[in-house]
Amino acid sequence: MLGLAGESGSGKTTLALAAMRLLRAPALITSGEVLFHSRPIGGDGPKGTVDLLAAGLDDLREVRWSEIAVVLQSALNSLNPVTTIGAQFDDLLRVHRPGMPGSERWSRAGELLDMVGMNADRLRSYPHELSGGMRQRAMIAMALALEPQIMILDEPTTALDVVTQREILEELMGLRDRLGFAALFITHDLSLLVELADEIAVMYAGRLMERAPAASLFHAPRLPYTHGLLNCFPPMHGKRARMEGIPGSPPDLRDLPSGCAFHPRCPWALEKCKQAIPRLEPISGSGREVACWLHHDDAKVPAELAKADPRTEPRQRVPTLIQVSKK
Amino acid sequence: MNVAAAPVLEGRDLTKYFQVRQSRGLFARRLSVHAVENVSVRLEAGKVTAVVGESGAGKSTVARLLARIIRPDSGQVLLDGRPAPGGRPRSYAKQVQMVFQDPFASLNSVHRVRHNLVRPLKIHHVADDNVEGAVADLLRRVALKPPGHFTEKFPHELSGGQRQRVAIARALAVKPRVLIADEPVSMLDVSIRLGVLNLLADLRDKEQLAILYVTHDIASARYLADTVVVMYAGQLVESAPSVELTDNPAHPYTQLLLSAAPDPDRVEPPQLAGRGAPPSLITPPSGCRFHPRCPYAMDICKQQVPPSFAVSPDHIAACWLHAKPAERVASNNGLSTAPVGPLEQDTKKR
Amino acid sequence: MGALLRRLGVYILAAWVALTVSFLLPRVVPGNPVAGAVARASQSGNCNAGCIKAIEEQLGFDVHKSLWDQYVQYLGNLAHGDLGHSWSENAPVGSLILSYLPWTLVLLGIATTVSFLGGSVVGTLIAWRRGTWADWLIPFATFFQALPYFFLGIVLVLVFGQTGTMLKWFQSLFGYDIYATTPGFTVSYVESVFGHAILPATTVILASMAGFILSIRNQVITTMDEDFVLVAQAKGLPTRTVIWYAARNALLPVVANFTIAISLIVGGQILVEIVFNYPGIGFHLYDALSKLDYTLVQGIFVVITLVVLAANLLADVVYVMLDPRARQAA
Amino acid sequence: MTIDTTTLSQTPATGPTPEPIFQRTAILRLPRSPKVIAGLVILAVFGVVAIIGRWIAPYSPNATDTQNWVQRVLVPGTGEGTPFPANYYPLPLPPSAAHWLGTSVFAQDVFSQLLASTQATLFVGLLAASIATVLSVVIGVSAGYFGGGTDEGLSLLSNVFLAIPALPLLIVLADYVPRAGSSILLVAAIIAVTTWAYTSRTLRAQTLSLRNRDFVEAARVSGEGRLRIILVEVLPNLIPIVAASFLFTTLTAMYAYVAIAFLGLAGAPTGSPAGLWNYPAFAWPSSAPAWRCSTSASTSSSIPGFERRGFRAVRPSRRASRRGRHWASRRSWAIDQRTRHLEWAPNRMWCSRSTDSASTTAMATMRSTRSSTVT
Repeated sequence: MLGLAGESGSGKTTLALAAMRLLRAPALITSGEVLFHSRPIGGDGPKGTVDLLAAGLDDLREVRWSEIAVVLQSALNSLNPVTTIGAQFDDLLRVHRPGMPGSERWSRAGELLDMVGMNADRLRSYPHELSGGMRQRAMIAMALALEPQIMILDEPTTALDVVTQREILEELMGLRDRLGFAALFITHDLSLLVELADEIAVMYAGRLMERAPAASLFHAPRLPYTHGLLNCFPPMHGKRARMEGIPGSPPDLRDLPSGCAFHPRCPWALEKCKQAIPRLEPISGSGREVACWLHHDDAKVPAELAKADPRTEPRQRVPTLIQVSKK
Repeated sequence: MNVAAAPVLEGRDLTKYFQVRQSRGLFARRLSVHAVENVSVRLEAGKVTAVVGESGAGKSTVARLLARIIRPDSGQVLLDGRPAPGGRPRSYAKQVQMVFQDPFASLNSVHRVRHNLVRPLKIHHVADDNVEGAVADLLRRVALKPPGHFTEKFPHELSGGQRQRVAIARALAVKPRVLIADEPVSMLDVSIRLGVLNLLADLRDKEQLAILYVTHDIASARYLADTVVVMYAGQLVESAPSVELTDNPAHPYTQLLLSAAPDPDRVEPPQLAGRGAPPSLITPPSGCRFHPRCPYAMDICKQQVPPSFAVSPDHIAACWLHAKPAERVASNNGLSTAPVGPLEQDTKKR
Repeated sequence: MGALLRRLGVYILAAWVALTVSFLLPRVVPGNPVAGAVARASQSGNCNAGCIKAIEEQLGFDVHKSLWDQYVQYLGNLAHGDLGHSWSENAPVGSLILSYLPWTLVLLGIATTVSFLGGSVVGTLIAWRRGTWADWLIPFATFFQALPYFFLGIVLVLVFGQTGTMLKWFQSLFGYDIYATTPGFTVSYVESVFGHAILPATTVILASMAGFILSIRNQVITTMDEDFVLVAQAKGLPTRTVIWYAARNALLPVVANFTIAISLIVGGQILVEIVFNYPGIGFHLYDALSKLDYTLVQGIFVVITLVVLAANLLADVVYVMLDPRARQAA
Repeated sequence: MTIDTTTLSQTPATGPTPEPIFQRTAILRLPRSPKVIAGLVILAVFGVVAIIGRWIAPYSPNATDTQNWVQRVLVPGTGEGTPFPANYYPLPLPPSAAHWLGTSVFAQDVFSQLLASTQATLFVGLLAASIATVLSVVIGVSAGYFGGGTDEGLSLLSNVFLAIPALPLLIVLADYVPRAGSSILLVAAIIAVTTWAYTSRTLRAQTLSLRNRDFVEAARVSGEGRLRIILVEVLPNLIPIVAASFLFTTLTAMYAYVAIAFLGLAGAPTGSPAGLWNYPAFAWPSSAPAWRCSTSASTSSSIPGFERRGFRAVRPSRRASRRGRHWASRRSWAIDQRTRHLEWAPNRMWCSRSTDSASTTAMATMRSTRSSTVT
């Protein structure tokens, strides 16, 4: 599971929607490609790589949902308010599983609801008759309907209460272990992400700034912004101490600062940071990437950003399924 | 510190039912939502009291009751030990001020920052001789510097954090002694939340304000508050000094909340201490409202509302598990074998 | 049922207000219709006390009764379907209106249905194909929307009507050919009725459809920004399913605001009927006005109001059927 | 699963600051789209015409050109070979250098009538809109702000007025109220009574949402008085809606005025006897259809354009654009003046409200035929 963290307006959702080519006018994807590396199906070897941005509409429609499904923040808005949950499952299955008879579609939908801990009777419910948690479960069940390889979870639990959030996350983790899909989990809550994700990518002002295994990122952030962001979540244990967060406020995206967008809020900003945009580059030998001039060339890295990586078992690398890159 | 300080503002046994109509029309049934029942809160000068709970727990209703935006159905609001006057006279407004959740909604977008700050000054005749100076001073106090840069701005020209600071400045304008902050940071970006929380902490320390901090985020309550009060389904379930509460939660609901909260330091995956959703407030469960979700529920929990038991000095929990066996026997015909064990074990594990 | 009952209550109250207004107006304003009728009667000879009394009775004005008694009698008569007597047609207003009503209802029903359905389809398509050639339809829709019904009617008569001066394609006078056919279930009569309805119906459809097109287009565009449409696309559903998702939700507010639309269409149709001398209720309202036949005017006003209220109620029922949320509340 | 360097060249629309409800600058700084400019220019032209029209008119609007008055045309269906005595109507003149838009059947100069009547139409529209706006603000804001029983009562009132079809009510009111034909104030008041309800409902909904906004509560917490909250905190937020509604009510009112004038119930805008302008204006079928279409098109497209852009911050109701149509209508009566002759006799036979015997006869024909067949 890859976590994508960042504040509101940092481009997390835009990136996810862009990856599925769902952005609305006037948004425009000006460059780049989204490479979808399909997993071999039935052991027939790789199915090949599709550039979703270049793919035709029919190809795209085929990939959508059957391979990549999304769960958005507000399930109430994601579900069609005027039809039942069951009918929405039905629409989905009818399109992607043309051979499936109606009764089977219905029982499959019931199965899916069961999988997320909901009663199959709920198929007859309208979205407004369900609680927030239930709707989100239904949405997750719908996302699983075609056994996609990738699930994009865009703040799926932000609107819910902590307990419901935790229940749904547990459910999701269990399903991921059972079904083996890859997940992109988007949230502003870095503290939650550290718990959940294998790997975390941090975005700021529309750019990817740091990418590292979750534990490394949490215990030894390399990026000043990540360091500051971690400092924004008061701990649940230990002595209370004053924390400072990050000074200033997120930049206006219509008027980004020159150079590194974070430099006005960065305590360690160099002269260079004001002029040039740092590229996301690997830090030698650590398997992580960071876009910060402090880690380039011979700049002196502040002690806070140079903590040793925690010793963890090297996690098994998940095969790359989707790759977003700039051309 | 004066340990037994008299509270500046106190809510005693506050109860509020909201009447809702099930549907519109001739035959609409009027139902009452048991929003808040028998909640007592004490706000002391120089202290932050946090109210924590899920949505619908009645946190905001308590805040509004204390701000006297709404009237309690029963119970009293005491200001300096005296019952607050009826209505909402200006004398009360001068003592108790409120900061709202959404800084985008709490500042009138047609008025400049100056108007928002000048109005309370004028209404309460604070600094009649030097209004401009007072406005600048307020902005400085909430760290909006230089003040001249902000007075002529419209709210939409400010960032979320700046707006919330203006809202706090407006509340401070009348030099109140009590500040009621209803989820003041939940709408703000993560990176600026701490700044606003630190501002509240400074106000508490430097100006000896009594602050009520309403939040759903137990971590921030632990960070900011001196005392934390946990609410569930309209009732107060636990109250303790903040560190004590998070380190040794006594009520199963508090434990559930803590087990669900994000915690990056956690080594093992969390075990949720209970499941399910909060009950309907129109037909709340009998006895302890948490009993349908409680892993330790006993028979008595279904029958009787638990009173508050002292777990330790300053730490109370409304849970039968903390009743001394005698009390439980007395009140429940000998059902005395309830397990106290799991709770204690659980508490020690942390 | 609550919501529907509530709406029904509003409509009953509205009907009562309309009845009362039409009762009170001729009685409280000076220069009442009796005086006018007496004056008319005097032209053809002396109108003595008996004659005045007869006129008063005929018009339902009894100056010797209290206003309240008259009101009770008026409501009582209405309850029996007695709308009074029309002096100009020398017939009961009720039966007169019954003979006018089919013309109006059929024209109105067809025009409203066609313009609503057509407007929905076209509006949705324009919204969906935003940024393409379909945008060129918008100025046309705005243009037709900006035309008052009667003016559009006049232009259509001028260009296409047989009483016009240019193409002379369609009948543009009366509801059927009053010289050549007699009403009855004959082919020629039905043909004639159909032919005569083309231009008036086109007028009402064109003028009202533009409004539907624009409002539905705006709604669909708003709805398309909703998450569930985005998710429908993400689901890889075929485009027409996605459009249907958006359109069905977009229709809801339009149906909810049908009250205003229907009021505009009915108002417009009255004028259109006048332009075409179409023998519906609108034309006769004008006719009665010009002949100072107040009883008939009152009766027609009451009936039009009831028709509109019934249409509103129908729209409410449709709304409740379309929106499960309203169904629950209803 | 990796994510490489990614550039989002297009900034997402959701910035940290959401759209404000009301930007003061939005009203001062008018958008500069060609549509808006065209709309404003047309508006200005009408404004000027309304003010000075009466004085720049080449003729008195009621003066008849006696030279043409004598020309007569036989009314079809009368005279020899018919059961009716011959009837004639005067021949209107086509546009000429002397009469730019031709003459009416009474040989009156249509252009002068147009110039003179613009003022009355615009005045009635503005007056009716002012009355309706005051009504709707008082009723809508009170209903929304006070809630409870006040709201129930006032909402019911506006819902009732909304449900009663406006035009028939207007017709009945205009018909019964004496002197409605001659008193502009009365006409305006009657129109206002039938048009206030929609705005009132919009304002109520908006006030209701404003009342529950935190800033109103914050004002209450600071000890602000109720009247001051309504006037200083709530009302300024409603100004865009009130302004937009005022514009649209003006349009509706002019449409209504034109409609009842068309029916001969409101008197001629020129102040000439009631029903006069029901008469066919001039007979010249091919007259300037191009001009007609171009002006109608420009008006109808530019005014809604103005409304859409100028009041974007208000998020005009869906009905707003629908209401935009009525703007063109005030013009259209002038067009109507010029075209009504074209279907004059048979379709407009009822212009017999005054003494024209030709139409009376024709109507008698019609009625006799109809009464035997329909009733």
